[in-house]
Amino acid sequence: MWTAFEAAFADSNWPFAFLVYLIIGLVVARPKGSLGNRIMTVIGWPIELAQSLAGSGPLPYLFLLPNLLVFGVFTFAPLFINVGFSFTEGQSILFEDRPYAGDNNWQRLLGETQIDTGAENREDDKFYTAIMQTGVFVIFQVPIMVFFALITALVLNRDIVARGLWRSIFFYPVMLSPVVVGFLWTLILKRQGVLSLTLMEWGWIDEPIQWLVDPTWTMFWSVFVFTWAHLGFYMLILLAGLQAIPGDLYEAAEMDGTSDWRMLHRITLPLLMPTLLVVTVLSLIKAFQAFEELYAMQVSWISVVSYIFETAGLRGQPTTHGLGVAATASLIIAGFLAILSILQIVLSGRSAR
Amino acid sequence: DEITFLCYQNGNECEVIADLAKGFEAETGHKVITEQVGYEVVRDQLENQLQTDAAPDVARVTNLGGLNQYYLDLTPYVDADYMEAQYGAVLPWYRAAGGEDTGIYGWQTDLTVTGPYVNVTMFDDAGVDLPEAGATWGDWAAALAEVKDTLGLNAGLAMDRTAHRWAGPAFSYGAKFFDDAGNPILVDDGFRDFAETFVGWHTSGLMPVEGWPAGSGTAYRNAAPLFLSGEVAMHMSGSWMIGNYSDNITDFEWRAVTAPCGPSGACGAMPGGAGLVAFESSDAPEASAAFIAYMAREENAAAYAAATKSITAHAGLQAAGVDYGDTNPAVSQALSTFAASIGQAAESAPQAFQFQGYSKNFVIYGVVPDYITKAITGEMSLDDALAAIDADVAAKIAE
Amino acid sequence: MARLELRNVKKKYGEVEAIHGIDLDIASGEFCVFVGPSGCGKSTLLRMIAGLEDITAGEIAIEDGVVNHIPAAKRGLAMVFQSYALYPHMSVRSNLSFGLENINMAKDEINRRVTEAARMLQIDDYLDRRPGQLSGGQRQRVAIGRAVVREPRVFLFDEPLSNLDAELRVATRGEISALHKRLGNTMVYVTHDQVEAMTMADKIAVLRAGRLEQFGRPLDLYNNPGNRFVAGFIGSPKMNFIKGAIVDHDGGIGFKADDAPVVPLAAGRFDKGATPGTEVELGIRPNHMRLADDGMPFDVASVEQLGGETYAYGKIPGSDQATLHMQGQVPISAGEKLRFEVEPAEAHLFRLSDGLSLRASE
Amino acid sequence: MARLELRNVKKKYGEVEAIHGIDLDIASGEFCVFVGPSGCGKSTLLRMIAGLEDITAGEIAIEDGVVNHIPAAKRGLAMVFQSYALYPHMSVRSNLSFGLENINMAKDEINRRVTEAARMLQIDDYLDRRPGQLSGGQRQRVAIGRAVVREPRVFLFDEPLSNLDAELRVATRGEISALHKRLGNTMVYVTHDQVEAMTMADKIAVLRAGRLEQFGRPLDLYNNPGNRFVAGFIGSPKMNFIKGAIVDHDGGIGFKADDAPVVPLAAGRFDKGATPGTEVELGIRPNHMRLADDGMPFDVASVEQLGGETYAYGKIPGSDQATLHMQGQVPISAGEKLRFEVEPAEAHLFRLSDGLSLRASE
Amino acid sequence: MSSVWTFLTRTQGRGRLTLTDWVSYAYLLLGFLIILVPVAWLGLNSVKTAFQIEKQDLALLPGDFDRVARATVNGPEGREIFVIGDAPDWVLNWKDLNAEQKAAQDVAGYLAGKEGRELFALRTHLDQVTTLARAEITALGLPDWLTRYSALTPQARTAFDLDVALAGLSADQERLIKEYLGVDPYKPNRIVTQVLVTAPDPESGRVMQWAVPNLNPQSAFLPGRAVDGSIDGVVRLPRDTVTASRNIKPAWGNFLDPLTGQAYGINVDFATCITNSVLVTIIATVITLLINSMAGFALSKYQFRGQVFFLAIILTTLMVPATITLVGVFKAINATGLSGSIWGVIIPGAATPAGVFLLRQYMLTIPDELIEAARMDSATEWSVYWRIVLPLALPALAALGILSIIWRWNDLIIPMVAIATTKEAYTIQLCLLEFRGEHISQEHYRLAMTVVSLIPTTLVFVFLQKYITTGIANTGMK
Ligand SMILES: Nc1ncnc2c1ncn2[C@@H]1O[C@H](COP(=O)(O)OP(=O)(O)OP(=O)(O)O)[C@@H](O)[C@H]1O
Ligand SMILES: Nc1ncnc2c1ncn2[C@@H]1O[C@H](COP(=O)(O)OP(=O)(O)OP(=O)(O)O)[C@@H](O)[C@H]1O
Ligand SMILES: [Mg+2]
Ligand SMILES: [Mg+2]
Repeated sequence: MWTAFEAAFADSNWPFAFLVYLIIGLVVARPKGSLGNRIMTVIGWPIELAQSLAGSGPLPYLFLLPNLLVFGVFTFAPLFINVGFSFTEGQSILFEDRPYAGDNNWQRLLGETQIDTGAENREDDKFYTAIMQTGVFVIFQVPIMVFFALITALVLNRDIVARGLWRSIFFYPVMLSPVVVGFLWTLILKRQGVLSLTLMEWGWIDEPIQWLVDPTWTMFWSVFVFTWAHLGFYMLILLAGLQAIPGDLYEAAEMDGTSDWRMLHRITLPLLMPTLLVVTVLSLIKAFQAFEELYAMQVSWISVVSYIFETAGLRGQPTTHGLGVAATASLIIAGFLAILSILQIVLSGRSAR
Repeated sequence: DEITFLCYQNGNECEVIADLAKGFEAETGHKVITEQVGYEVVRDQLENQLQTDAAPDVARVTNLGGLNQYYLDLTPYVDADYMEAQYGAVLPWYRAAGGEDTGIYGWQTDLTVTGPYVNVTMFDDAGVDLPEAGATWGDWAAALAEVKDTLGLNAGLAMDRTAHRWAGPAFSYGAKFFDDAGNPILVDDGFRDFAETFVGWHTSGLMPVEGWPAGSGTAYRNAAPLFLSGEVAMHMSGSWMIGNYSDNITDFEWRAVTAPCGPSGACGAMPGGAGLVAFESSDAPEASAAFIAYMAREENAAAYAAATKSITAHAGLQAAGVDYGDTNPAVSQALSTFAASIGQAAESAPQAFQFQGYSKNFVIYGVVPDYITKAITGEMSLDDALAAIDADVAAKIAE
Repeated sequence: MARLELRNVKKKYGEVEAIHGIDLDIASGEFCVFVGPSGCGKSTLLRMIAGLEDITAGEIAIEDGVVNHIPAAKRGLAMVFQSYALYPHMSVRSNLSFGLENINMAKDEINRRVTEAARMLQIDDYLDRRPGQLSGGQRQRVAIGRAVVREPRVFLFDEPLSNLDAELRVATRGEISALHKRLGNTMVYVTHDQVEAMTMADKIAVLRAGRLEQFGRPLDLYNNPGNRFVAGFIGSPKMNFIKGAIVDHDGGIGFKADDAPVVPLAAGRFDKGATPGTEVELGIRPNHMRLADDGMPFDVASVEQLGGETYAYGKIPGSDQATLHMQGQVPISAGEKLRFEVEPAEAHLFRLSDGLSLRASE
Repeated sequence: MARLELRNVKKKYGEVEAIHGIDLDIASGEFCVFVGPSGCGKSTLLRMIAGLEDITAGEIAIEDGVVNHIPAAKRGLAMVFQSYALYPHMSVRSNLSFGLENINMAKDEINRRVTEAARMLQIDDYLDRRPGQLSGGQRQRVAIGRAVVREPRVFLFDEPLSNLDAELRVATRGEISALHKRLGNTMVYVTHDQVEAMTMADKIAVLRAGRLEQFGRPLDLYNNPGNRFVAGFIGSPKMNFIKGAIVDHDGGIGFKADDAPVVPLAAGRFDKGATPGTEVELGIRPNHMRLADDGMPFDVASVEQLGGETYAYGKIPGSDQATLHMQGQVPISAGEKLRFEVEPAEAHLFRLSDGLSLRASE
Repeated sequence: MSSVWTFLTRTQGRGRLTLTDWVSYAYLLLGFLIILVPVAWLGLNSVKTAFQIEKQDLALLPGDFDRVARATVNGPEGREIFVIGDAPDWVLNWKDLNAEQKAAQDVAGYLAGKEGRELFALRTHLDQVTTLARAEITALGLPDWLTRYSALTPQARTAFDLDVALAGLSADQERLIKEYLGVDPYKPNRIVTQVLVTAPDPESGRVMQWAVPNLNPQSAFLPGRAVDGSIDGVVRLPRDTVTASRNIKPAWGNFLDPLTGQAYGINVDFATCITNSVLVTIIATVITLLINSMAGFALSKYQFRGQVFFLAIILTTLMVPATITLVGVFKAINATGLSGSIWGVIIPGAATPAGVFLLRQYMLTIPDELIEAARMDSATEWSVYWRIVLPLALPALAALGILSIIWRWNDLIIPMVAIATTKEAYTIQLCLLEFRGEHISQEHYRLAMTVVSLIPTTLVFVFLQKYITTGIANTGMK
């Protein structure tokens, strides 16, 4: 057990640094009271100290600091590191071993010809294919999922028996890990899986269909499985949106003699619009990052994230300039997503007005 | 000193080495810490590790030539004459390209060779005779097609999705892969010939769709499940599967057969195998070298081969034979078949041997499956695919 | 402009009976206010009339037609909700026209009605705004406008003023009264604010716990409350209730609490139930009590000087929480002992056992 | 028990000046109430005293020590918040002791103070309950208790009753007054309810838009408002203001609005600014107007019968929104034309130009 | 058409089950099936034997068909294939037995009753040939290169003369040793298990027992061999005339073996994976709650320069997640020395933008007056944070805690980036993936472990479902 512990943490010196921090806290803060008291006092010594030295001015920054540190190092720095990688070349991840490359990586990723050999560049095709296929995926997946999430939310917002139970059932797939989702559906969709065999049993098809191999089917099932796995989440948000619509509006509309159809499209949908917008943007972003489920399912197309994964050599074989090319690709995608989210802010700002 | 040893295994190799290492520890007082990982880690991650400082001291690797730049030259630490005498045939695999390198870099734990397994029960049930040794791929394809049709199978032949399995037959069709100067000449007539045949096998349904076409990029796909579950009559795999198959197949009779030959008469099979190497970055070079030398001794090599049921690279042992103990006769037979294949390939397709030591072979491995798959699925025409292979390899090698 | 009749209307939520059987007859053109403490069933009753709740038992008739099974939209009623329930995503104009469009009314007619209602309610200037851009009072008017354009037979209001601040409330109260005068429609108005009830209603229905306690003109309720509950509920400051018993007095009857002097009671004012010996509560409004040297004792606990009036709070025999109301700034202070007498003509008697008023019916 | 002094205190939020320079001197032990319309700066002022807002300019002194730069925790004040701000996750006992623990007071002393405060406020029985399990009034008492245990020099209250329903409000109002009597602390109390102000305060500070309008005893403010704003703000129903001018009348002065008869004004009541020809507003409270056959005309627009009193709203010369207040049920109705006269002793005059009262200082 | 819309629109219906309701319920039921059937199928499959799974057996319940032995014997007579109808279970399952179980069987006694081709087949199958032959070689003093001969290549074999070495042996002895050596005509014999089915003989119509390789559902015919040997060779049995019986036997070993480290051919230790995942989940959740609530507190309860900027940063991170900037994340984890240990999984995921946002939104609803009251009560800002705000934000903390548990437990990308090279640090999701790329299928273990990995989240779900759903509905993010 203990060795497993040790192995899991390897010989990282982070815990040690943390220990030092706590010991200083123990000395500085001299905790007393209940255990909880003591722990929190020991943890918070820098803030207490800062307040007694400098008043409450710097405190908000101190409260933000740990979170921002982690954000900074693991979310923002990577963005800039990517920039760094995209302008240097070589296989090493150490910057000192990576010579400046100008726009070479951009060439490698997007150029018509190979800058190293002058031959035709294939990388741009791959990247382009990944983007196109992801695009196709997104174009089908997002509207379909939003549509079904909406329908499900509308149904679940009705006065039905055991509403809570239904709600949890539809939400359940969200709890499953992408790996499990992938395995689950592979089990069903593989060539000799239940689906093919059952359909054959029923005589609907003559021979098993390669659900995950056949290019059209694989896209269909990618969309299906991804929708399956995430629908519950968006359904829930929409449900919250629906419930935020005041009930007396419906009563007023009822008094106004509104037909059910008009109720949906003149009252419910317009009022749900802001939520729908949020849901659409969130699911767009999610769909653009689709990777884990698809990876676990071994679908036969490459999404942008798996393109980055593969090109970078994080999975699969490292190649000489892979890191730089992948970093360049991810910058392009990140830029695109940023535009998307700005668009959302603008749009939702407008609808709020 | 403490040596960290990164190991992957197909069967029980790591355990056997760890067992043998106890003798080494007792003898020298060094300590060997075995870190067992999946093959993918060794294949994909080790190089990353070597670039950072997270690398092990010793590892069992398969990309023998590719990692040459990181190897520790053992010459100063080991009995070079002994190594040359017993392992001379494989030592060049570890060396840098160009033929000037004379270093000794590792101990070949085992030789592997690609080759097919057949489901004899199926042949029996279909009433089709197994083609004799020396039969061509054409003969096999015909026989398999007959089995497939008679028994109503989905496919006859499955091949792991990797260029390594693919290369053997390609050599037998006369593909060269690279010229004497070490430059790739990937797509030549032989290569094209086999690629056409191979794509044809898919179009005719001889090979299953869940094999090559189901993968993308360089992804490896193991075809063993297809064979195990009785969906195909032949599995183009390699000698490392013997142990697994002998343990796991209970409901049909299987047999390893010698590599089929090509139209040119060459009977290509990709030799290969794994080796223990030490890395320059090691803090304990001496201990690491000593460990490798210890393992390379005849008695340890023999024990290793017997325990792992693998083909030894030790020349002396090859000649005298290894006592595989109470191994059942079917396993012994398979071992002998594959051992024979190695010899046969060395004779009729020597390129295969050199290719194994070719430092850029991983580049080629990375490119072939991707484009051939595209040709199979119809995403690209075969001509385009072959052109793309050439271009890509050229590009990658240029880097 | 329709008569509204409730016949033994009941409502059950599951096992809970919220309305216990109410009979009510609201004449055409009347402004009827439902009051009662929170949870007494005012909203429920209104919503049943509107058709938003099923009727468990009994009948609701509008202009003699039973509407129990007619859906809300077809009853020809309009409702103004507490929160107005304006459609936030539609302009004021669309809010007004939405209901008319639903019944496929001709464009021209819709425009005519909307324009007219808007002019009447002085919201013409905001027709293109969204409800979010209007003040509380303006929203209130839009909500009313939405009801007006439908030219309903009956208007229903559910606490329409409770979201407004005090000042606006007073103003809007006046507007609704004025609207009623102008349109002459039957209106049913729910509130729990009794000032609203007193000032707006033609008739007030006092509800308690799902039962109708009294139904009548506001001043009738004030002057002749049918029972102790109504007496306590209507009128501010609240009526004082003094426990005691009826005694013979001066040939007539009187009221005596503990050791206080007997309070003579106006003869003929009470019915035959008011016989000596009956345990009763004397109800007297604070402003019907006068300081007098030989009256009942009043122990002042605290005094509130509001400038224009003075309140004294304290104990009297038979009641621990008595209030005395005086005009102007009366210089009394806590701890003083006052004496007061009751205006006999304004005294009420309630039987202690069931709270019913002993007042003779006129 | 400390004197509290504000010297030209100002507060700016960014560019906006919320408090324009206020001087105030609250004597030790005084109960001072801040009133004023919403947004006038009552809370801001209180929070500046408490130390929860920075002071932009001027000085705040407690017991002669300037506290401008002393943090809230160290000023020795205690504050009772509008919503009580009880810590909902702590027992009543912990709520009381939290502040004492923070200053590392000894356990025994904490216990002593908590027990004492709890006894005084009659919350001993609830010490182990959570605030959520208490009624509104009990919570109120805990909030006060939390202030009491700290034995502060000054108590600050920010609209502590506004969350209570009307009935409880009246009761708690009494309790706070009683507490003040018992402890004798200096208290500063913010409210916008003028009944509260009138009934509780020793002194009232009337604020408007960040300025102090008047500071004095409640009845002084009622009887002698310094300006039109105070006059209109204090007193309910609101004072009527009639536009007109001062005229010579009967050797003294009188007030004339439009074509109405002259209203004679009490001699000596007004200062020398009250010269004939001055444009003024006459201020008269609705309850200081009597129906009289030869008085000013009153066009009744609407009538509210509350049972115990009757309000008539309508027009008089010089005012479109006049209110007439009558005791009892007066049978008048909308459209009637009444006449009324003013009690001269109760009339106020405000200069039209600046709203200042023309009343002679006593 | 209108009824379809009716069903989509009505929100709060009253009473009466309308057509709309029926359609709603039908929709829900369909959703229920689509969601739960795959999960149930996973569960059912996880207790099937490796064999059953390899055979793509679609039966709902775990267990195998009744089996029968089919023998192939090579000899001078050529190749003979026949069925041994009466082989006991232990013989059929010989390969699956462990050494102890094998030793417990009276092999010699069993073989004593056999003779001829059955004996040859069975003694090979029961691993007797090797033992007996080696004993014989020693007993007869034959050359010891015989023990190595079988694995030699044909070229190497030419160095040895077999005929000379075996001269003078009896026919039986020679057969035994040649079987051991695998030389012609005594190629190795085999016994394999086949499915025992009952079907009418297509020719005679006589119902009898057959041995077929598998019940391939896709082919119209199954190649059968008569169990009683009455018919030579293969008979094509029409698929739909064949009936087979099966025994039900859940393979709990699928679960037990990997967890106790006894699973064969797995190179990850599931017990470790689970420990790691539990550690990661707990530690990361604690850290997440602490630092996210601190940030939420600062952003909701203070006014300070740059507040909007920081909030914007957090919202941006929501939009451009680490998934995209993998390369940089990889580098960052490496540079901070976190890679290769579970810290590399714990720390980078600790600052969740959604968490900060959720807590901030919740803390905004905590009245400022409480905090001011605490300040008046001389509390320091840190104690305001943890004594007032933290306890009051408990519902939000609980929601985030649960979400964090789920995120961490299910996370795949960060572990892939951070610890792919260190197997000791693998989290459960990585371990599940690790099953791929092995040379043989260990599908049964993977299925079972997948089910195990589901258990915590499912439990969390079942018991805390309400908090999760409200938590998510309130933040609107994942
Ligand atoms: N949907 C419901 N289910 C169960 N009981 C209900 C429901 N709606 C109302 N009630 C109960 O019916 C009674 C009457 O409620 P109603 O809303 O009519 O009261 P109200 O007089 O309008 O009160 P308020 O002045 O607070 O609005 C209450 O006791 C309430 O609890
Ligand atoms: N943080 C702030 N930033 C800018 N302006 C503020 C702020 N707080 C208050 N104000 C402004 O200062 C003025 C005084 O506000 P304050 O809260 O003191 O009013 P108040 O008298 O307490 O009103 P109420 O009776 O509504 O509580 C108002 O105009 C308000 O808009
Ligand atoms: Mg109500
Ligand atoms: Mg305020």
